[in-house]
Amino acid sequence: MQAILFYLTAVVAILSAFFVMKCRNPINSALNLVTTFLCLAVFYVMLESPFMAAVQIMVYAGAIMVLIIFVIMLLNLGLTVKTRYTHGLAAGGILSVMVLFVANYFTRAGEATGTGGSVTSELIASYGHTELIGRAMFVDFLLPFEIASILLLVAIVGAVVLSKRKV
Amino acid sequence: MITVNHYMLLSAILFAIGTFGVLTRKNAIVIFMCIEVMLNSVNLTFIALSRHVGNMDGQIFVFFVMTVAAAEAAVGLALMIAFFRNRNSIDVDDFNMLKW
Amino acid sequence: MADYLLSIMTFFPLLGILVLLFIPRDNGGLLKGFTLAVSLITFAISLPLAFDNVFTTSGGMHYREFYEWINIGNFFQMNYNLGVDGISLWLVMLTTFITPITILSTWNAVDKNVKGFMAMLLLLETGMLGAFISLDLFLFYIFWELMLIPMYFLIGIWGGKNRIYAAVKFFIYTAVGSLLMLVAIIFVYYFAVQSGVPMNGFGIEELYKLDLPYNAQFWLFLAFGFSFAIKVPMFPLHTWLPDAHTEAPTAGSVILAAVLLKMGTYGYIRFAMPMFPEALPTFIPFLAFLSVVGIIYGSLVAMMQDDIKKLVAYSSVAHLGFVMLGIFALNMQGFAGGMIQMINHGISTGALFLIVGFLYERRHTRLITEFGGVATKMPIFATIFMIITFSSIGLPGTNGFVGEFLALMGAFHSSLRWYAVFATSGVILAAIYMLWVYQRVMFGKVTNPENEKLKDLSLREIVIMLPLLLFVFWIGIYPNTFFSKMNPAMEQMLEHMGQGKVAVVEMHQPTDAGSHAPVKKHGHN
Amino acid sequence: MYSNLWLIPFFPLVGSIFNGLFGKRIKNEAVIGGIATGMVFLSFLVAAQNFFKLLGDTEKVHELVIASWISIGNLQINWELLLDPLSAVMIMVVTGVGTLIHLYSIGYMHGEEGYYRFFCYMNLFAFAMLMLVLGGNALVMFIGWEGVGLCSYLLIGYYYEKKSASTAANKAFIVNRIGDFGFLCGLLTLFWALASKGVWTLNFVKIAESGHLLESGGLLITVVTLCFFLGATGKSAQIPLFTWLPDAMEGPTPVSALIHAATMVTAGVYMIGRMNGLFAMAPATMMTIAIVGGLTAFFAATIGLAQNDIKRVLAYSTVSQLGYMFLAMGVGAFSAGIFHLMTHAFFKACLFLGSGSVIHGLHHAYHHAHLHDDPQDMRNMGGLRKKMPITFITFLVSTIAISGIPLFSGFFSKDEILWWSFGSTRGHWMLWVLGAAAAGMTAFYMFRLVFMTFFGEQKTDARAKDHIPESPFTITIPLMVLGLLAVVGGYIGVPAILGGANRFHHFLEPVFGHALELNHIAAHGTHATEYTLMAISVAIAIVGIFIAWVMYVKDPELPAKFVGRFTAAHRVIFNKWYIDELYDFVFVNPCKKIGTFLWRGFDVRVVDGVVNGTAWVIKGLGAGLRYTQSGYLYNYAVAMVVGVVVIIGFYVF
Repeated sequence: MQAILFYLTAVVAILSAFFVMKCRNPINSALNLVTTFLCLAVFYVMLESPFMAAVQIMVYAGAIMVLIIFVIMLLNLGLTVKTRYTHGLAAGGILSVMVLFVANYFTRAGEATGTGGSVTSELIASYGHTELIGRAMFVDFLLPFEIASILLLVAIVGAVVLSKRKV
Repeated sequence: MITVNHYMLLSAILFAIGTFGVLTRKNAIVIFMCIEVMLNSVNLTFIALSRHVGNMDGQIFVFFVMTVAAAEAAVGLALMIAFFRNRNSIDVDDFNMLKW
Repeated sequence: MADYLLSIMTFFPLLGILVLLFIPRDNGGLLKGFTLAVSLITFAISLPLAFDNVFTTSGGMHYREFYEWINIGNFFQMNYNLGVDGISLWLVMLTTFITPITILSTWNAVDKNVKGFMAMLLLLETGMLGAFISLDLFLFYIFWELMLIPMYFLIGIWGGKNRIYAAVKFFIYTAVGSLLMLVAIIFVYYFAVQSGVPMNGFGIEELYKLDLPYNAQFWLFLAFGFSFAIKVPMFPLHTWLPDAHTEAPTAGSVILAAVLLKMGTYGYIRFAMPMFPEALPTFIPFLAFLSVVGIIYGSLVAMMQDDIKKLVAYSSVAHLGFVMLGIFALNMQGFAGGMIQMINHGISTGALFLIVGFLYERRHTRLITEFGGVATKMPIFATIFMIITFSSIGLPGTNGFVGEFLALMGAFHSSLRWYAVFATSGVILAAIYMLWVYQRVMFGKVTNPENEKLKDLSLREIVIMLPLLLFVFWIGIYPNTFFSKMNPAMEQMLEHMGQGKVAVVEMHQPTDAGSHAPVKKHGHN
Repeated sequence: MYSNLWLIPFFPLVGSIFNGLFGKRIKNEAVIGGIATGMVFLSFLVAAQNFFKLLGDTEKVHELVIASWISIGNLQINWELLLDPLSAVMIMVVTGVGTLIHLYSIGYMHGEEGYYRFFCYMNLFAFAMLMLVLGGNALVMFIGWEGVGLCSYLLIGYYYEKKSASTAANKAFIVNRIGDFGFLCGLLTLFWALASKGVWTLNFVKIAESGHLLESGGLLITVVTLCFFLGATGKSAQIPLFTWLPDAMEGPTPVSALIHAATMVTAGVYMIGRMNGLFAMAPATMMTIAIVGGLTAFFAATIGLAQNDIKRVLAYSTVSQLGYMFLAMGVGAFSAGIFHLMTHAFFKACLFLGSGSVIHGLHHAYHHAHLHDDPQDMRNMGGLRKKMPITFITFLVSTIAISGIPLFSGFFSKDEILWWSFGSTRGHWMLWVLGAAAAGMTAFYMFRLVFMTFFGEQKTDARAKDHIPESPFTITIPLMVLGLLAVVGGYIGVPAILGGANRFHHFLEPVFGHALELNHIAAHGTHATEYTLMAISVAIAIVGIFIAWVMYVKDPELPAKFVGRFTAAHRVIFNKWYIDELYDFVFVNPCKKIGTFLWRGFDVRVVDGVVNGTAWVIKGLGAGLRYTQSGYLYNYAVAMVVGVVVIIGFYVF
């Protein structure tokens, strides 16, 4: 049963990713991107990490996509697309196939070792996924967390400086 | 039964599509979105493996990927707006100010 | 005072430059006068060297100065190690003797930024002097590179039409060579340290005592030899010389011909040959062949030149072929011939370039076809030019002959007998091209109207030529003043090379003339 | 006793330096000429004093070391002079004939603008020749050897405005230089050979002593002597290298007389005489010398038949007479060779000076009549015996002497040579035939010259016909003295067979005797054969004179008819067998072509090609790399992805 769900969402994800890349009009590709994010959220749920799915939807689908659509609307890009909207198809195609092949082979090569980790599905069920993430984030990865916050600050300042008309 | 390899294959496909998009599209925003697709495929791998391995590091890392993606989105879009203002187009071919 | 003489002599021109900078730029006369004074004082400082006959007795280094300079534990050590012996004595004197003459010769030849020109000349003199007296390999390398810079500017700024090409070519050609040498120097030092020999610096004495394995010596000699061969210039690597000479101003090409070319040959004698004696037998036939080819090739090509300066440049390729042939003969006569020919070449070719300079100053052209019948208009110039032509051909009684004859005699004695026979043909070719150019320039009727108003040499120009003529005849008629100071040093050098397991052709004077003295030990190849 | 030997070369040197430096200012011809001639005369006096002292002295060889020249290690060469009978004879000839010619040229060169320059060079020549003759070791001789080459270059190129003069001067010096190449090679090989035997010397006396170290007849001694002989051919204008002498007539006539007749060209003969010890030990070389000498004698005589320029005829006769001297040296008749050298110096100098006075007279006449005919061309001379009686008489006497008519000097020396070429152990009858034929031709063309210039009706231009004066006394006195010597000169060497004491031969005995005995060279044959040969040679000479008389006096059209019938032969002879063109074709032009090829082709294209090539390659590389920075974003993206793929791929596979 779970397998059917997996394959279904996988197909939807791949198709929507493909259309993100294929549609001529950026709005359509933006919407397709949203569907991709949703599919991914479903995958996260299947992987017993519901918190991640929620965060995924909130951050990606909610924040970033809205920002992108906002920018598309702001710049009124819709119809101005020129006839030839792609270039270097041959090179891009070959390269992406090679990337696919390499990435796939890469994952195949090594056997995913280290299965004996402490976090098992029963543990998640007992404590709840959010608590586990919270514990991990604020205990083991506290410093990276702080650095991430600084990164965001920098990004904000950068965005402001770049988009102001005259400093 | 769904194993880790399935997820790996799926994210590889997504990643490849994202690369293809980045390499071939001329519209900056669409390139931007394809990059997002690539990032998400990586997130998927992270989580799949973290579940498969059984510790939380993978998922934490996904958080950091997301922060980076957000920061990048902010700055990237600001750039595009600035760029659009003086070149009146978002076409990648017009970005050739870097010529030596 | 005596033990600081060398340092004072070398760095006095630098002091001169310092003071020169304060003289106002537009006051040309004072600039030139001051530089002339500086170079004359340097000559005066170097005079006691020439008259001190300690050289006639012992062949070793004199006027030694030794101070520790850079010392990084046993990893790298270099010291300020100066000294002069019979071999480098006359080259030092030649440098200090030629520089005042060159400065005097550019009295009104150079007008744009005279200060820079004069500073370059003095810097060049310091470089040359330093190179001749430094006994530390690294110090030698520093002065060797220092010389390139002023020469590059002399050709590059005050040169002829395509001076940039010539200057760049000159610089890169020599730099490539010297970089190879740098690698070799470092390898030698590293090899010495690594094989546990206590080395304090790059002093030549220690390096001579080093006993490197044969194939190391082979490659090191190749590196040193290649770099010096460019400078000499030996046959295939000579193409920078004609370009550098035709584009260089008169003063530049006089110094280039008189002293800079001797760096190569001096390098062979001082560094390449004594440090790697075992590699000598394998290289000598090849290098001797190159020098003989250089002689014949240089003369043949010189014959067909239409530009006098290029002709003289190719002729110096031929002259230096004799020098190298003499040195590679590895016996007393060959060495003496090579050494004295170096000085002769400095004098006669330097004088030839001055003569071309006089013509260039008057007519601003160097093409032979432009001249003709100059002898009728400039008789004094004609006589001086004739004497110098015959000195460069090597007429007996002038300096050229002594050098060439001894070099050939030396070559005849060693295993290079057949090379010497072909080299002797160079004597004919030299006569052909020199006399042919002399005839086309000086004899015949005055065809070109501009030659009508040529005025003869001014007093200044005669004063320049007189000392050179003096030495042309002095070396020709009584060269012993020079040989007496060279002999001990050369004997010592040959013995050293002799010990290097090279069967040098020893000449032993038989006790009584009649008896059949044991036949000489032939070179083993 | 002989300490003042060094004065002999010293005087002319002082004269030359004085004239060279102050001549231009003095301007007065008499003073310049006087000093120059005086200096040579002084050295003549010293030479005579030494000569007569040596005559009486028992010890024949004297060496005088002036100073050390080169001393390196165990090589010791110094400035040293050597006086022995051979060099005594030579210094007498050089200074004697030299003084007369200097006196002659005071009058002859009157009015020339480079007057001081001429005498400066003439004195310098005298100095160089005396150094050559008195040289104690091979190097000092070599200084004189090249010094005379230099002076002949300067004097031939005296009229340097004339392009032909300067080209002739160049040619002379370069051909001499080729000879010097041979001399140098011989010198070096000799020195190396002796040094390998332990004897370190270039001194002639020591060379003679240690000659036995080299095994006689061996390859080494032959190579050494052949090289020296090449040097001699260069200097004395023998077969391979004689082309420069006829062109050397461009110089003023006294120059031709002194340098190209009496002294310089005999240097080669003297050198062989000086090293007779070595030459005697190499029969192969002696034979080559004899053959080359004989061929040159015959060959030059044929060319002399057809020349019209008075000085060219004399030049070819000099080459031919030198051929005789080398023939003598080749067959071992050293003293006869030197004797012929001496007599030849007298009558050839007289002939040249006589021709000079004729040219001077004609030049004066043409100048007077403002004509520009060639004063040297015999075709517009004739009947001058009435106009220039003294010149005529001296000229006639010398012509008789050179033709080998008995009672005159030429006969004794030439006949001695012919006899030795037949009778000597090293001789061969073919050589005698060559010599005799050459003698006949010499008689013919010499008398042709006399008849064309002095007999027959006057062919000079009408206007200038009666303005030909007899030359002033400064010219005629030397002519008379030389004419006298041409006649008397022979008597000091009258051969034993004609009842003479042959004092000349005995005088030179100490120099040549030892070598001849050691290698047992001698001329033997019955008196009868000697007489018959002598008679034959005199008969040939008289026949030659008779033919000349018939063709040029009795019936002047005959030569034209002759030329008509043998046009081809005449043209070949007239153009000097096309030797000059041959040398140009074989040596000169190829040298030039090789030179240009090496320069344009090799130097510029190959070597510079390599150098500029590397520069071009590097520049090309730079330009190529520049395109990678195209500025388009996607190029960079592609590059990045390629990088990623390659790296991961590398690790995975």
